[in-house]
Amino acid sequence: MSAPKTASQADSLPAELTESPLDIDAIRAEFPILDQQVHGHRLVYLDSAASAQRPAVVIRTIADYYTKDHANVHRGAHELSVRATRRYEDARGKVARFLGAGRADEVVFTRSTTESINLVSMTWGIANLGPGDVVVVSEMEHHSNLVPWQIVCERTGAEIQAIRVTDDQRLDLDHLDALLGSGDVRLVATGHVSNAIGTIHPVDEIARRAHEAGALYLIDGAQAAPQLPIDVRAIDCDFYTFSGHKACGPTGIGALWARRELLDAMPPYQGGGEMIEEVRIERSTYAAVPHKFEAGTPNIAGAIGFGAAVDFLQALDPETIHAHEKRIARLVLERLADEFKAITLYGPAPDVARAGVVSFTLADIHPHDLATILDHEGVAIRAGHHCCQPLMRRLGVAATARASFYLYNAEDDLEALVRGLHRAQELFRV
Amino acid sequence: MSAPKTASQADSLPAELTESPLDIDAIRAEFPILDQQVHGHRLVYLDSAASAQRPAVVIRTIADYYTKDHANVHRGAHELSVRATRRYEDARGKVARFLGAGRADEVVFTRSTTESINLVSMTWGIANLGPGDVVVVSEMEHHSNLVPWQIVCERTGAEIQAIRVTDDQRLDLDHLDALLGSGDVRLVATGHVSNAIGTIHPVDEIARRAHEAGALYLIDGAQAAPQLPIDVRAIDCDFYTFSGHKACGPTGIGALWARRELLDAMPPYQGGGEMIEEVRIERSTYAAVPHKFEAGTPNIAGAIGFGAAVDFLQALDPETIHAHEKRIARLVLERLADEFKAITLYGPAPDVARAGVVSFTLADIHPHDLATILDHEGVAIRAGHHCCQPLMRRLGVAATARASFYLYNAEDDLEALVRGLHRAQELFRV
Amino acid sequence: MLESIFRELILEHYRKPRNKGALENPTVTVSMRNPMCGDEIDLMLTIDGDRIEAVGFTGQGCSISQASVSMMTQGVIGRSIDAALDLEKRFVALMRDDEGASEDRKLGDLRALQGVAKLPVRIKCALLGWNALDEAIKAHQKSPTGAMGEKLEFEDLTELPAGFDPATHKDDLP
Amino acid sequence: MLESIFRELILEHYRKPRNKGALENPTVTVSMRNPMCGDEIDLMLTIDGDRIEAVGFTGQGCSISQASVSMMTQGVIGRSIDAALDLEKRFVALMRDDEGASEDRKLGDLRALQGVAKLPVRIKCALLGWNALDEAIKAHQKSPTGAMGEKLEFEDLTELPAGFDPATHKDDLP
Ligand SMILES: Cc1ncc(COP(=O)(O)O)c(C=O)c1O
Ligand SMILES: Cc1ncc(COP(=O)(O)O)c(C=O)c1O
Ligand code: FES
Ligand code: FES
Repeated sequence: MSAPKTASQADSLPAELTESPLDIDAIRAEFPILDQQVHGHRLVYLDSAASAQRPAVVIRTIADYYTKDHANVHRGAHELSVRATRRYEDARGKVARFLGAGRADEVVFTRSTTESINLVSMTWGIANLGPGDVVVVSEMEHHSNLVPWQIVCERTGAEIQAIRVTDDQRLDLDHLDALLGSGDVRLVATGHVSNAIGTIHPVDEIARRAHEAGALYLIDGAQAAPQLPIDVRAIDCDFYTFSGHKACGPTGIGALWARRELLDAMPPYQGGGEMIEEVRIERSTYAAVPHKFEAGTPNIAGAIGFGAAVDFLQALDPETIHAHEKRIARLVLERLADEFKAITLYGPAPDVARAGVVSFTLADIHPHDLATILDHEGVAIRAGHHCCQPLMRRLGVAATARASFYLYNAEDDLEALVRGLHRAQELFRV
Repeated sequence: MSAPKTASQADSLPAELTESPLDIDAIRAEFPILDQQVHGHRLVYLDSAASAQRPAVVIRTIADYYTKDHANVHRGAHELSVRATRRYEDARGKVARFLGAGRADEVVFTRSTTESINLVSMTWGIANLGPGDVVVVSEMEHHSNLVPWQIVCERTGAEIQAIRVTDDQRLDLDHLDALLGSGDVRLVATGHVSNAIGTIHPVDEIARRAHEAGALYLIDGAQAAPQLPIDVRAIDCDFYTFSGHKACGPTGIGALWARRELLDAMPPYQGGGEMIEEVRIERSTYAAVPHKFEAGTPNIAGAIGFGAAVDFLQALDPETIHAHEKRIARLVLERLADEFKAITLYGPAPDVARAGVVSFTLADIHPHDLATILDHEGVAIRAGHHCCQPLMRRLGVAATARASFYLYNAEDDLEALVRGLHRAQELFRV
Repeated sequence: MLESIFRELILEHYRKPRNKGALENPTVTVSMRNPMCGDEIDLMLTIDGDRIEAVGFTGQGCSISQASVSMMTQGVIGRSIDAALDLEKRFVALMRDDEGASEDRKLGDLRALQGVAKLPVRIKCALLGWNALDEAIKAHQKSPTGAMGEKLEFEDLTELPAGFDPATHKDDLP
Repeated sequence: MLESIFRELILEHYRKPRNKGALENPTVTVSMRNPMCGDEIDLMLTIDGDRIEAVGFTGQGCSISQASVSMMTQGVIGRSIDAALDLEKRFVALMRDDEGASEDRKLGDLRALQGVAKLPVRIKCALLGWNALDEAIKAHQKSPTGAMGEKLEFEDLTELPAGFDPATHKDDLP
């Protein structure tokens, strides 16, 4: 749809494209999993938008925690419990700082982005939505930022409306204004970066408009936090969510950030140990935030590994990671458009704000067939609807192939992709 | 309350008490964390009821997974994703087998026991409870098996009633019958082993009585699964829950087992990716169990580590672990009663079904002071209400000290505890 | 390896599927979804007594699923229900890489799909049409005329998520 | 180390706390809970103008909390509000192990608690009574008579869970 029109050769590249701002070789050396052969070829991992890989420091941190300091957190009066609690709460501080939050106790540890959004929908949503109220999402949302709102709207009688996607595959802010114009919108919930087509949304602008209309603003930052500098106070949003496993961290851990006043006013989510103050058979009173939202034994090792992951990203510098992503996205889009007549590229043009996630289809080859062929060339991509069925419908495709480039991907990975696509064309006689 | 009356010396021990059926030295060698000094003493970890430690094989399995096979599970058409999915689903099969379940798809991975119970209360509970209905718990429950039922009862108008605790600190089954007699009970929810005082409940018997009265039976197996052979089909319960971190597994992972028909009929829990079939902006249809209940990216590494942990327990043989626990519980109770005039021991007598969890108070020394003193002797115990405030009220204490003995604990640990308690008496001039 | 999967014959069926299109008055229609990818086909059959008179299908999928269903229609049209079920059994054996299955001459062109057996993650694709056929026959046997008109919807849940050794993911654990 | 915490004087206050018991007509009552352990004390004050006329407390806790509140009552009865707040500041400095705090003669017997500074997980115990005092004085200053009779309930949330370096767990992150 928005395939770049001009080809570009290495010698005609603008200065900032000639070299990545990251030292990719040094970074790759930190990711042990990348050092392997798949089907006889070097592994070329282009599926980080589904889940990134972990640097050795994260794996080591988890092992180190279990080998030296593990015990249950809070309420413990012995040394290991003190150490475990300290490491767990230190991780909270690291995540808070990573998001630009003002306070550590505004960060709730969850399993994932999905759980973070469910937590908000089932607490803030249940308490604040009712018939006549509207929750605005967008056609570009991941299912995790759609289904929780569907469920809560069904429960409360509120209505769900979706910001349209423009022909150049961005959010239609005029349509957002039209939706906000009703005066009934209580919450706007959008992604920050599309996992399907790489669009980066103008979240500052959406926050401003939502607030002007008296609505709160929740951001699904699953794809953004791993690759953009995030500052929740500068964005001026109300809720921000992301997952550890897409940000070089462990699986099973995620974060919800929300303004303290909102967290204080929200009813608890799950019930159980750690989140209570006093329990009688009939009734209980609840602990203060963030513990009110962390019932039961939390993913202690996961949180500590998450802390190590955001430290890792912080050390590389999110600005630099973003510059790398912009560069590689542009290279990929131009190279693919240049090389393959039969390719259709989705997402905004390369000169527009976008991430290193490139969705495409090639001739009449089914995306899963493409994925299988590339896999046999050592190249891991994803095929399907990318948990964005409404967007796929909007784009008029059942599925796309998606290659997502992250901080350990460089030109050689792009060339492997190109070779794999040639092989697919050859096999399919395109 | 039920302090054993007779002292027993090593030479008068019955045959089965003379030696543990486990090779404790060999087991300890597998737990790297135990090989350390705390405050200048060998670490004596007596807090496994709060969270157990992990054998090296579990730590290695997690590292191995991240180092070789990580990718997001399901829907992946590339090699790493296939491997990750296979390892994740293999772990499900292992946990199912560990519980004696008939089918792997009856096991839902959750964060913890707490989340497993919340899942049931928020899906089965919301769908099946209403005014006039009763949920029966007990006075001995952990908060995680109380608060979720309080929340769902408040939402649905159902009522919560609690099985009384007898003077010898067991569940009063006559009282259960009286409660069931109303005919209004829809669900009975009890623990399997008390985390506070070690009582093992007659779950087969409770299941029979609950079913006769037309109620379902949920078991909080957080303390039982780590140390008893479990067979959900033989018990004939309807829901069984436990946590990885108390069973030598990772934090952030737990399991819910339920009969397939129940799972099929339950509405979904959290909404998001992986748990859907088809998503439109207004409405979605849901995937089949168990995926319907696993929204978003699951704790893949946690599940795989959990699988390694149940394999570890299986290899030691749950029957043998249980025999070890029975033996050590008896030794501890008899030794403490023998040595300390001023001790009060809670929980059933040593000749009754009970686990290696020993709760006590010593003279007028506050349990937290005891814990601090023991900690400085290298002995890690827990002090407090153990998330069982109603039980504490029933026992008439604000808090107890709790020493929990697990498969790596032996007589030398007991002796360290005894020394530490002597030190406490000395400091407090008891 | 890849050459053994994306063969000339498969691509030919993928690009020119036989019997693609809706039937006028099917006696049974089954919609089957592959949860791995979300692809879905509608399979329509006209069954007269014991004989499969006509078969048609609509929907989309990858080369493997489309070729497999296309070849399947060729193999069952005009045959008896028992013959169709027998062919299904043989095809499943081929996908399970059972001994001798690749020599089974009764499979005809369908043997072109044998390479898929080496790609566990794609076996569901090859079986999509067959699972639909199986459900359709079951529905017909339950009520030879009653199913008429109404579309039956299924999701292929024969195994846990795509890509598994059926061996380690049996429903009945030891 | 342990000897420096569980000293004679501490145990003596633990076993025979001074001013334990409810006041008849306190002008302000504050209930303060230690979330680490669930222990709770009720602190009652009779304040007349600027002077703390009487102090009493009920509730339970460990030796450290009971000794600390017992000694605190001795240190503030009959003193001005400013003197009480000054003593609180000095005691907090002792718990923070600030330089010179252990030499602070104004703390009197309270210096017996200095060992607790080395046990971060128990500092909340030593501060429990003082946090109650602080809230009580705040409530009195807001409404010198209005608080009379009504009990104000607090949970000590001064830091994130017990046992932390306040330094690394400041509310305002850089
Ligand atoms: C934009 C977006 N939102 C939400 C999610 C869900 O994240 P998780 O599966 O970690 O809950 C994803 C992950 O695929 C995503 O890309
Ligand atoms: C009997 C019992 N139930 C439930 C729980 C809660 O387990 P988790 O914190 O892993 O959710 C515990 C753990 O303390 C327990 O001992
Ligand atoms: S990929 Fe969908 S049917 Fe093959
Ligand atoms: S342990 Fe509760 S106040 Fe010290």
